[in-house]
Amino acid sequence: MTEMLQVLDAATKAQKLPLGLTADDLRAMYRAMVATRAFDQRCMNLQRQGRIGFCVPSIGQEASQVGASYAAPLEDWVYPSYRTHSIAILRGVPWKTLFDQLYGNGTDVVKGRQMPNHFSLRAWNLVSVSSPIGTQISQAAGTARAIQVRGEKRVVWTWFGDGGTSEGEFHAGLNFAGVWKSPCVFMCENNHWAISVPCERQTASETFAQKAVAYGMPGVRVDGNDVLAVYQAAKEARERALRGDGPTLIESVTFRLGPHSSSDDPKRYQAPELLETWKKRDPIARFQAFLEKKKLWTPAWDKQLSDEIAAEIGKAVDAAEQTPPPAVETLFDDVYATLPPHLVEQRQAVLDQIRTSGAIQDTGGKFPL
Amino acid sequence: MTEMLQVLDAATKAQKLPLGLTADDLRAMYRAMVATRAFDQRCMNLQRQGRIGFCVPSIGQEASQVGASYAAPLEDWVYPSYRTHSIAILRGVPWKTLFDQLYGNGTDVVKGRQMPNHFSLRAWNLVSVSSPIGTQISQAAGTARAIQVRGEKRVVWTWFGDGGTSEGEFHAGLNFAGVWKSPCVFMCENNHWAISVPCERQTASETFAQKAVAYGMPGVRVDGNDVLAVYQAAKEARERALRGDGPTLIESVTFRLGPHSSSDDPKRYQAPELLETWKKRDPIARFQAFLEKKKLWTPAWDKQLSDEIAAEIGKAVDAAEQTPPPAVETLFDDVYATLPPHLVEQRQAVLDQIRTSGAIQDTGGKFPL
Amino acid sequence: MPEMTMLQAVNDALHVAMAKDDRVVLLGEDIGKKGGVFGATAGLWDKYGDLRVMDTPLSENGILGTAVGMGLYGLRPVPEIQFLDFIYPGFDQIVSEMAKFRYRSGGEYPCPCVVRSPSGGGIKGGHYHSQSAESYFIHTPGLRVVMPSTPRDAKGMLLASIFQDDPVIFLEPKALYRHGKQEVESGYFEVELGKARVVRAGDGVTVVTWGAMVPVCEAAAEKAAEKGVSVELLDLRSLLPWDADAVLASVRKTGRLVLVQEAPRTLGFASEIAATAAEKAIDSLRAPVARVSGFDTPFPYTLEHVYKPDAQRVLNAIEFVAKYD
Amino acid sequence: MPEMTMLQAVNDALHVAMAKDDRVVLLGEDIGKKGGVFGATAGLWDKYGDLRVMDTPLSENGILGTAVGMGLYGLRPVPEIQFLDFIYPGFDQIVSEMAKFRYRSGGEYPCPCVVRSPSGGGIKGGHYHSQSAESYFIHTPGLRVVMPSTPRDAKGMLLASIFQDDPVIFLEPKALYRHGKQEVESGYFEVELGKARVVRAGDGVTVVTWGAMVPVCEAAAEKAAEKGVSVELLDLRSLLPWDADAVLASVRKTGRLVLVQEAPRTLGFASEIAATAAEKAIDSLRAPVARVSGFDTPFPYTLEHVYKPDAQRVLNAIEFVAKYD
Ligand SMILES: Cc1ncc(C[n+]2csc(CCOP(=O)(O)OP(=O)(O)O)c2C)c(N)n1
Ligand SMILES: Cc1ncc(C[n+]2csc(CCOP(=O)(O)OP(=O)(O)O)c2C)c(N)n1
Ligand SMILES: [Mg+2]
Ligand SMILES: [Mg+2]
Repeated sequence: MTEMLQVLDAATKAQKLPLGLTADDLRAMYRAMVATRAFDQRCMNLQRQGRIGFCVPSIGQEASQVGASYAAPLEDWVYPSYRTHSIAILRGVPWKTLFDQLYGNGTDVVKGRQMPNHFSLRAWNLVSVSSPIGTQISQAAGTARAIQVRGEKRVVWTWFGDGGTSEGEFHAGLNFAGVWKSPCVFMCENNHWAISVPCERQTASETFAQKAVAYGMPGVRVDGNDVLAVYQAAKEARERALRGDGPTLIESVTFRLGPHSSSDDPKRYQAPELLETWKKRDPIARFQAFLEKKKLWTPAWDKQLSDEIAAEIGKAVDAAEQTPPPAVETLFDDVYATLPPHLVEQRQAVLDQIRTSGAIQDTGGKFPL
Repeated sequence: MTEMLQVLDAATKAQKLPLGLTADDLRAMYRAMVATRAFDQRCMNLQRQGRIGFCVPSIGQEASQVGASYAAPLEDWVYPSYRTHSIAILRGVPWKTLFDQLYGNGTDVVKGRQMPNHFSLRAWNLVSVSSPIGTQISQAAGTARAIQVRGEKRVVWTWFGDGGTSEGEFHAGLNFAGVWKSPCVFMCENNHWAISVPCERQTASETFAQKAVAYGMPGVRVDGNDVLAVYQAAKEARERALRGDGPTLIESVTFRLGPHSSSDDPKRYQAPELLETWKKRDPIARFQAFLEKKKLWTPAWDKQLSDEIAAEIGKAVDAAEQTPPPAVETLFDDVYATLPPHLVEQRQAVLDQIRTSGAIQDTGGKFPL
Repeated sequence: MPEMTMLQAVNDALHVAMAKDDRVVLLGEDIGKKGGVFGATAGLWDKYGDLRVMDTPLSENGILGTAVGMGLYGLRPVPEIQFLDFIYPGFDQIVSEMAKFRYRSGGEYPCPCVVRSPSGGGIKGGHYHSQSAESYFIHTPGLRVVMPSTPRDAKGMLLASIFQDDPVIFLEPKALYRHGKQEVESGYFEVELGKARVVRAGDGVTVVTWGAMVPVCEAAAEKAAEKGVSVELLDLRSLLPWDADAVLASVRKTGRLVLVQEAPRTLGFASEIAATAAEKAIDSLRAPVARVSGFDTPFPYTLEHVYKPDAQRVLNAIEFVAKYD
Repeated sequence: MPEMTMLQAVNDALHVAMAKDDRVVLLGEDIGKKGGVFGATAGLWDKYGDLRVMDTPLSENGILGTAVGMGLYGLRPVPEIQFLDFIYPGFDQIVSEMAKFRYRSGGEYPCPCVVRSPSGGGIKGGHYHSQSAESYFIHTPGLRVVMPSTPRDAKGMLLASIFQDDPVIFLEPKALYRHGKQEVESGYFEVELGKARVVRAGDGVTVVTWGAMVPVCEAAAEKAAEKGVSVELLDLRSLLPWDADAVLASVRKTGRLVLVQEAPRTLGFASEIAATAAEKAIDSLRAPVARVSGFDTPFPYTLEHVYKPDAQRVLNAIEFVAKYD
């Protein structure tokens, strides 16, 4: 049960490009991975400089996310987690849109209402991210059911971590999707940690994939640092779903190479050797070696790519930073479809206070985790 | 995965009494099963006559419950469900105590605060029954953990149905007990129905036992109408727990031969043939045939047993029925360890109203399910 | 116009809604073949089958979570929670998700969903089949909370709830399911959300209530009239947003306010109404604001009739404030 | 006496409790090796190990359900919910089980358990790391709800909570975790539950608040004093049961009442206090009862400072009621 699907090593030795992927496909995957890494590093810097309040890096998990998401065309709905912005990057969301959210400014899609990394990107079929762990899992099952009700052909993907498997949401979501045979792919990224709790204390189950047995669906364990393996597993799961054969649970075995978030320090609970071991399996380096072997990668191209991305990100950060915060009165919008009388009154009271007593001071606060 | 443990048939053919059980053991098990059936039938009659408000029969599940509970000595804690009163009967709870609860009268242990079948029997280590499905499962895991904390040697049993496996409580309880390797036996009675929902629409998992795989614990599927098989599975699970090898999930495959409760009519959703098939597997008849073969059963003894039980039950019903309801002021006790000021005030208001405006009328109401 | 019980009116509303719009889907425990434990969904599974009337596994978390996912995708899910007391395993999906999706997504993801559930006492169901839990939802911005007390309101407000875009907790006072019949329009109609209903006009004492306490208060008002006290009785019907204007207008007229709820006293919805009166109509109040309520204890079994306010208890409060000087 | 922040006081209380009584056990997410995301459990896992300081799987349902099972068996579990906003997946275990076990078992099964959780805003945590959810628990008979606002109260009330027999929701205003230091007795001591604290005596306007709003109100009271308005400021500390006598006594003295809460307005605990005043002190009230509160919207991120009441907003209310005639 503990073996896992791997593709990269064999594909490196093979003659042809793997899995029907073209050179452009492979380069696009690489680009998204590199861009995600650059984004995460930039966000950590911005946070350290006190320019954004918080961030959640995905360093080490780029293959896991990009590999699977490359198998998900734009028409597929995705319920992301707070750590899966690579999917937005892969789907082509403009950098400015992402940084607006991190700054919570006046052009932020979610109007400065959520912490950094809690994107909502309807135009890209990416559902609004929640903080409570696991809530998206049963929702994804519901959307997959709605697709069946409508008789449509698309698939729903939902992302969560090893920790997320312990919530009731996981249990409910997989059970309902199993009974309904809904077109849903459950993407469990086992990055070995739920903040400080190691995955072997999360469950006594030997693998997370085997939890699928409880719901009568296939469970696939895949090397999450092998972008091609994840792509293959995801592609097969999608085909199964479209055939009407129901949902799949994929455990993507990877490792969180960074802290849980900008506020966490893994040194307090993580053995340094473990980190070193996994650094050697860096998914970007592994994919790069493969591409180089296939003559799809050169240092020059890599440099060009990095420069390009850095420039784009730099421009977006500047623009986002200069955008003023949302107007005070937006605080009251979107609670309901239309503003009810009691919110009209509360909004008026704030505006009156500002008129009579001046602007309300922002005294800050620091996020601990 | 779909085979199940059976003992009765082989034991019937064997020379010796099975599983180290003595003739007295076997007769005691039979007695508890017969007594439970008699209790259930009497309760249904009382309900039909409008003498009690509600009841939840366990007809058809006597072997499943008595077999397992015979392996649980009195020092073991049990978290029962509303359908497992056979355990109380087996543990020797006086009939009067049970009927007091059904009547919710002034000598009822729970002071008329819960619906019929929601017993609390601390002296017998039977924990107060809840209505919300599954809540006892994580609690049982907690008690099992407390036993480890204290370094004691006893086991916790928790009972729930096929429907109960779908709640988050099941997921949390088994997961925590698995990680902690706590001495807990999870007894899932698959009686084929969660009210009107058949077990195959409860989950896509082929069996309920296999859900244990998700929690790294053994899952045992047993013929729940074979009292000896259930006893054996339970005994082994208990020994495993005491050895420190952790929890077990037991799926006891049985069938609800009666309605979900006194308010339910299975004809609206159940195929009559299915009921007929299972009636032929009546656990009492099967056990009786075995006992007869072993010369431990005669029609005369059976008659004597039934008469004895009927007489005891009859006396208890009469006594419970004549006991007046709890005093009005008991309404306010036991919300807290001591009565806080606001409840003193509310209690006084009721007593004042009764003094000035007369007794408060009970206008009744009828339970729909 | 046909005469209906509230249960029939709810069932009729569901039939009308499903026929009108195939985005409407139902899900819940035992709502299919059995038609629900009270029969509210009778006949719908036969007509619409498994895809639109879904008997679910036993998980409120799953029912509400999948309903959210359906609503986000554009369906109009109407999940049933078998008894309101069993909603808590799915509470997170209501409080953290359903209620906040529109807001947290900057308006990108509205989450229409009407959670139907039988609420309150009246069936000798003890503790877990009797509670009035509306306060939990009323304190949750983003939700609408509705509780009709007549068959006509039940139908018209259920239809209005299904065909608007905010999530609604639709509480059906089970004590009134078969309490009596009323003429109800056939076919589609709406009763506007957010507006109270004047059950009885008067100028001596304002009594505000909702749900199963409405007939109890009617009886008390009748008795009060016999004793010469004129009661203005308001049935709130919508608890969030609620019709503060109607209540305040009446209080400004009578100067005397009695609030009646079945829920436990502390932070029952009566507290909010009293607070609003103390804030906005203090100068009109000529007597203490009286609350008649369930007690701050769990809901009992044998003593249910003591726990729930009855007409006598309401009458005592009316007389107290009427006489207060 | 050592000086401590509230965070240190909480940590100290846990050290004292665990040393005093080996029935005390802790469980929660990241409370072991990491010592909790705020550090409230620092040093305890090193001292007591896995059996008494349990890092659990990521399930509030499991944390609270197993804590109930431990409490029933005679331990004194102190589960931590990492942020109060994440308590809802385990809400059923609190509302249906913990709160009702003693009652529904006729007193046979008390369920001691102290659920600790950081509550309220102040860390720019957005929506899901900032909410003030005390109302949900205050409306739940059988629970005690406690929210200290000083280091000393935090320690003394946490110890008092652990060593009494009712379940307690112990809310720690995270904005005050490192707000300042106070001298706190070493070793074991208790601060009595159910009693308000007079933060500042006065006779012009009564201000009642709790948790992180206490220092905000202190600042407002200070400014009011400068403007000639004498404020009596009460810190409730215990929200269920709460000290109605203290509040009513003050209101009877001042005739003017301002209630300040961080939670959304509708059915925040201020509503209960206002209702109680309108019921029991109506004749003393010489001005509208003013509520200053969070808004009936979800908790925002960028505009957190607009959402939460600040000293200016409180001051405006104080001045309004002080001048009212
Ligand atoms: C319901 C809930 N409980 C607790 C938290 C606090 N928390 C945030 S992230 C996290 C760990 C998540 O671990 P995992 O699911 O493995 O995802 P990862 O962070 O590793 O991607 C915890 C406990 C939360 N956000 N939601
Ligand atoms: C949380 C919750 N949801 C719904 C119900 C209503 N209900 C009572 S019994 C039942 C079916 C239970 O089925 P199962 O777990 O198989 O146990 P059985 O009744 O067959 O013994 C349901 C849905 C409940 N009691 N609790
Ligand atoms: Mg993880
Ligand atoms: Mg069953």
